[in-house]
Amino acid sequence: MELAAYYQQMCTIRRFEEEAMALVQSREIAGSVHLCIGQEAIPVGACAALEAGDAVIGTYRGHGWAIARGVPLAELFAEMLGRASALNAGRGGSPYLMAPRYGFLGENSIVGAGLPMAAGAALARKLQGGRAVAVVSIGDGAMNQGAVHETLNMAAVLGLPLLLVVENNGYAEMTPATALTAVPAHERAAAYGLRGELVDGNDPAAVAQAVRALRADVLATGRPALLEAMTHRLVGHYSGDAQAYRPPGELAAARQADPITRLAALISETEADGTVAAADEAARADVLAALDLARSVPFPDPADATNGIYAEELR
Amino acid sequence: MELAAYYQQMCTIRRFEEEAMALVQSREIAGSVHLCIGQEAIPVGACAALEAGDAVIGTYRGHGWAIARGVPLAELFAEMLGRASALNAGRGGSPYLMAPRYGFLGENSIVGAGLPMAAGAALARKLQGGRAVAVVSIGDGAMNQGAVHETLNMAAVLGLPLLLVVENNGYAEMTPATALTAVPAHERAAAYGLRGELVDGNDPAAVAQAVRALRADVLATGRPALLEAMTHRLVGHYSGDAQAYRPPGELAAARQADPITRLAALISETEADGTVAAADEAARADVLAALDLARSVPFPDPADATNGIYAEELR
Amino acid sequence: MTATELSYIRAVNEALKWSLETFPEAIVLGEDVALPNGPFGATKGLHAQFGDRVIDTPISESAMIGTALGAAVSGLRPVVEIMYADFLLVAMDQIVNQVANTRYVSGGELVPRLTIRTQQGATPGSCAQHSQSLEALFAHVPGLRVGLASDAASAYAMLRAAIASDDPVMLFESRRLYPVKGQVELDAPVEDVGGARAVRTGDDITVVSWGSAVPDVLAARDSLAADGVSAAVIDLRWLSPLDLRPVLESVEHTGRLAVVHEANRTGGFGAEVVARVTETIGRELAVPPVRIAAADGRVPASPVLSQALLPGSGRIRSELAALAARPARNTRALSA
Amino acid sequence: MTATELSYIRAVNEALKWSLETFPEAIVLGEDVALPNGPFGATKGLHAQFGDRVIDTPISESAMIGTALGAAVSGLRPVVEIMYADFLLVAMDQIVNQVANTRYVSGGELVPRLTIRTQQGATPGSCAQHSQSLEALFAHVPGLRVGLASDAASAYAMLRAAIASDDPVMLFESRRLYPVKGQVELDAPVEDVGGARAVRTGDDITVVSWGSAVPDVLAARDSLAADGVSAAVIDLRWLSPLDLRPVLESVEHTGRLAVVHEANRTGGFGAEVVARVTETIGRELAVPPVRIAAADGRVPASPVLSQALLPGSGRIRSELAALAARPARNTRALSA
Ligand SMILES: Cc1ncc(C[n+]2csc(CCOP(=O)(O)OP(=O)(O)O)c2C)c(N)n1
Ligand SMILES: Cc1ncc(C[n+]2csc(CCOP(=O)(O)OP(=O)(O)O)c2C)c(N)n1
Ligand SMILES: [Mg+2]
Ligand SMILES: [Mg+2]
Repeated sequence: MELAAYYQQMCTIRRFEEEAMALVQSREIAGSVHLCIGQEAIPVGACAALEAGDAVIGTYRGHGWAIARGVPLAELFAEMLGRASALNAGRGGSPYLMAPRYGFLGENSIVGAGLPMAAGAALARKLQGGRAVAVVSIGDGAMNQGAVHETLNMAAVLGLPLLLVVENNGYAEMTPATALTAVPAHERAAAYGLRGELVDGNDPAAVAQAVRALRADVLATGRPALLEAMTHRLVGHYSGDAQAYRPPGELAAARQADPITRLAALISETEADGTVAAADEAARADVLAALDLARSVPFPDPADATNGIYAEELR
Repeated sequence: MELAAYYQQMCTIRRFEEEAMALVQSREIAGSVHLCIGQEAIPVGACAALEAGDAVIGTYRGHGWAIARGVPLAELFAEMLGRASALNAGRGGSPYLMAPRYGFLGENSIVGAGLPMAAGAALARKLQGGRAVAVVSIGDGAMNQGAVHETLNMAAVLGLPLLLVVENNGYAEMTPATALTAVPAHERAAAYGLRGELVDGNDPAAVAQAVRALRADVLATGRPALLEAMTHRLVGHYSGDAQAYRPPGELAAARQADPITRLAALISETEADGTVAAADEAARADVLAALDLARSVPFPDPADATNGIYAEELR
Repeated sequence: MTATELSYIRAVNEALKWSLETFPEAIVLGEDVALPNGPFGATKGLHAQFGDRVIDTPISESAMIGTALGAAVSGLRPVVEIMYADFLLVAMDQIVNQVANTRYVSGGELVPRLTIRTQQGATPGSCAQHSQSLEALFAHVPGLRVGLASDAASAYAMLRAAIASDDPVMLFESRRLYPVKGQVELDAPVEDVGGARAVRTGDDITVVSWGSAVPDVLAARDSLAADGVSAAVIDLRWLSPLDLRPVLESVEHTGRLAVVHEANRTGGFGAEVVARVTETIGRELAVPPVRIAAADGRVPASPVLSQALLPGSGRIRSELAALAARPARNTRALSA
Repeated sequence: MTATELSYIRAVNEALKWSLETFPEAIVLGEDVALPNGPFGATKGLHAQFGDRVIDTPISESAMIGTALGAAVSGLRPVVEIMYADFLLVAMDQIVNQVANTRYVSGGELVPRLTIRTQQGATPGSCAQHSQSLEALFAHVPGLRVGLASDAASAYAMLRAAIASDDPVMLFESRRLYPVKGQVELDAPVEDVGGARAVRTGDDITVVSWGSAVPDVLAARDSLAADGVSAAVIDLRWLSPLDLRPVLESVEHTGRLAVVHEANRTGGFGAEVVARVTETIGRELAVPPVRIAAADGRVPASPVLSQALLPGSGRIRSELAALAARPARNTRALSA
């Protein structure tokens, strides 16, 4: 993928997230959302290295992964607006939406809980003899959930084609990662005999390269792998978080490393003037058009609230 | 502690366990028991290095730890016989007995689940300003439970005086450890920034030395530590396990390393003839006397079956 | 169709074998299920016959159930063995927050086609952490199917139904009943998930039960019959979906209801049965319904104590006799 | 005694502060509870005042609850915050297999003197993994105390009672009610754990409720009163220990019972209340009891859908009106 293409996607995610924030503030989205502003390069870089048959699982901070996986913006917006979206008809919402048709098995709003499911997706791909992997993203804080440990060990002994991407944004909610996690994620890989790598999560090309290499390695060796991507959360944990807990200067420094600004600068070095501005504009237009479309999706029928809990409604 | 004293305790545990096995076979003990035959040097060595104020937690394979902690044999037998024992009045039984008066918070029959509780005992000891630690024993297979991971990380970041002893007897029930655990326990310590050591679990003096050193280290540094003790289970996982799954020769080789035979040989090199035989005889006599005593303990009153579930019986 | 005599555990084994033969996408996973042939023998011979489709896992129940879910939504048909129901508790998030939500939230695009088998209940000497009867916790969770077989025939039929189903099904087998033999029709058609069974007809009282309590209820019933009390017995089999029809029909006839389960009383599924019957046909009850269940307590290891706690056929018999003997409310007496 | 106006969440905060002041052995632990002052502000100012006795933990709920247990039996008095009740499910083993057993098995030598606070329920947009009402799962577990406060006064009183108690207590607060203000007597005597409250008297029907559903019930009651229906309302507050006395007294008077809760219907604690009332004074019921609860489903994120699922004051009102209007059974009519 070319830098310009990364840029286009990252901009789209950024604009999407900004619009989502506005929709929460105007109460058009009910409740709160968790934005990936500052972390866009990770899903964009990672998904550039994946194939259609790969399974991807994210967290509640997963809009970027859905977009990078190709889920239409309008469907995402509609789902978040509580409409009868083509994704989950309003059942999932911002933190728990699923789009399997796009190779995105879904978000998960229980910290770390997507990993076991990803191992299962990997097991199926292995038994089906395919050349596909399962990729799951979790946060730095999630590394301390029991299910994560259980799954990494089990995936190692069963030899599953599983790639864990840990997005280390320095915080778990309002507490710094360093206060919660004894050892960084990529160093923990050794505890399972796995390859663990570290990458600059604000550089989409570097992420893509690392994911491509680990994906190949996972398929070649039959062993899972772990990639820790360093990044910053440039906004609150959720839409209502004022971030009073961040030490002075920290956010300003993080903004210096904003992956979008950085990539824009890089592109401007080589590309024609206006390339970046055109991409920005295209992203904005796409997002606004998608939002318009989403707003035209009707609300779900309340009579459907308990439909489809079981395969056959036997009662 | 002198070798002869280790020997005496180890013999006592062995005789106790053999008697327990006979009691299961004669159905005087209801259900099954999990014996530590072959692993006696670990509790004996470890407890020799502990103080009265330390908290000890074991597993369902915990008779040896209870005995090494000084719990009277007769009380243990009585509990296992379902009598109104002074320990738990028949409520705990072989796999889940508790003897806090002896610094033995108890066994636990959920794999790995004693570790969080041990961390709490360590936290209390730390906040109470004492110079005491909490020691918890689990098996090699238990290393793959989520709660174990969560607790090791939490104890590390909170700086708790906790020592985890992993008794690696090569098996989790009927499956070899190597098929289940990607990396040996002592190497996993690094994933939590902890000191992890390996010791010959069939050598009580070595275990005592390692535990003494780690205990001092834990108190000095305020960081937990992990000790993996290599040993063999010389009997089935539980009393009814015929061990058909063990490869030919494996058990015979393990018996060569029987810690009791080994220690007897060592003692015979230096001590007077008959020392070992006298210890054997004393152990046998103690165990039989304790069993006699236990048999005189009455059965619990069925009317007490639901007493003491709450502090005050409000209903 | 010919019936074969099999123990409960052998019936489970046959159902698993049938599943692996019938569904190429079926897999079995759990602790000690492959090479060691299963802690209770449920998976005996399966690894030898089906190889890598039968998988020994680490002692990691959360990973196990989540893996089954991920495999299921990717086209496999996993059957997970959880050694004791008590160990489900280390994997509750995966069962309740993950498995139960998947179909509904995905609008049926992800199909959590998986079966979780476990066994439960107290046996002499089993401790408080290996003795609980936990079905009520799961019957409260929409999205899960929950069943309990009380004999070899049901063990076989219900497990085949569960594995063939597209829903996540939890089956609570009874360790106590594993050795008990019964007639099993191995080549019967595959049932759907759901369906209670009226195992005895009767005119005086209606007794509803499931799982390990059913044999005790049947023993109590036979003993009562000698005293001239005629008890209808309904084996509920499935708590979800709940088939209340035979219960309502029988209660309309007898006017007296008892529900018997091994789980402790408060918050047990017996409360749901009593509530539903009362809401639906409360006016038909001649006397208040009764629940016969374990006392609210932790299960002690000593058999002397656990026997005092658990409902046994003796206690069931005397409580049923009392129910049958209780004078009907004035009003029913008047209307009779 | 003077009352202070406080929001529900501030009442919780005051009770925590009182505990840390009153019991030197009390500690508070949970995610983001110390330096960040708590995800919902329940622990605001506590770390500043009490330092290391207020502890930020990793996202490791099993470790957290087990640590609280170990600390409790070693002499501390821990109060754990679990951010959402849904997350209790990752720590169920520690709660059910460990905490609930400890006192009984140890014969009271180990005292699991700990409190687990959490909050639950659906709010607009909250997803299926952050919306469940799970009290019934824990009310089925002997050894645990379970309470749900429906207003600021109870939030304060019940949390103080819990922390002062020697039993393990689980409190399910209501996120939806956190901002709601009420009068709180900060220096009232510390209550014991247990005790329902008759919050409204009435002659026609008896409505039993708890937690987040109580304000909706009260709104429905006021609206019904305008139509001449007089409903007694009992806030159960504690499911364990269960104080059924005021319920039985009221039902003896009204002959009509409704139970209202936010948790889904099947297997909810409403079934237990209906079962107990029916077993005890079933003959006094003029009409069958009703349960008003969330439909059996997963909680959808879209408010349009979740409103259809959950009991709101509108649905509660119409179901209560129907209950009041239902003709009494012949027989009671006869005996009246
Ligand atoms: C089991 C569980 N515990 C707690 C939470 C509440 N929670 C939601 S996000 C979060 C922080 C997660 O931090 P991290 O894993 O670093 O991911 P990030 O939010 O930074 O992307 C917490 C504690 C949860 N969702 N699930
Ligand atoms: C959570 C849980 N899962 C499964 C079991 C069943 N089980 C009891 S002992 C055991 C094997 C444990 O192996 P290891 O930790 O090596 O200890 P060992 O028995 O060898 O001493 C298993 C799987 C359990 N008790 N708890
Ligand atoms: Mg983070
Ligand atoms: Mg072992």
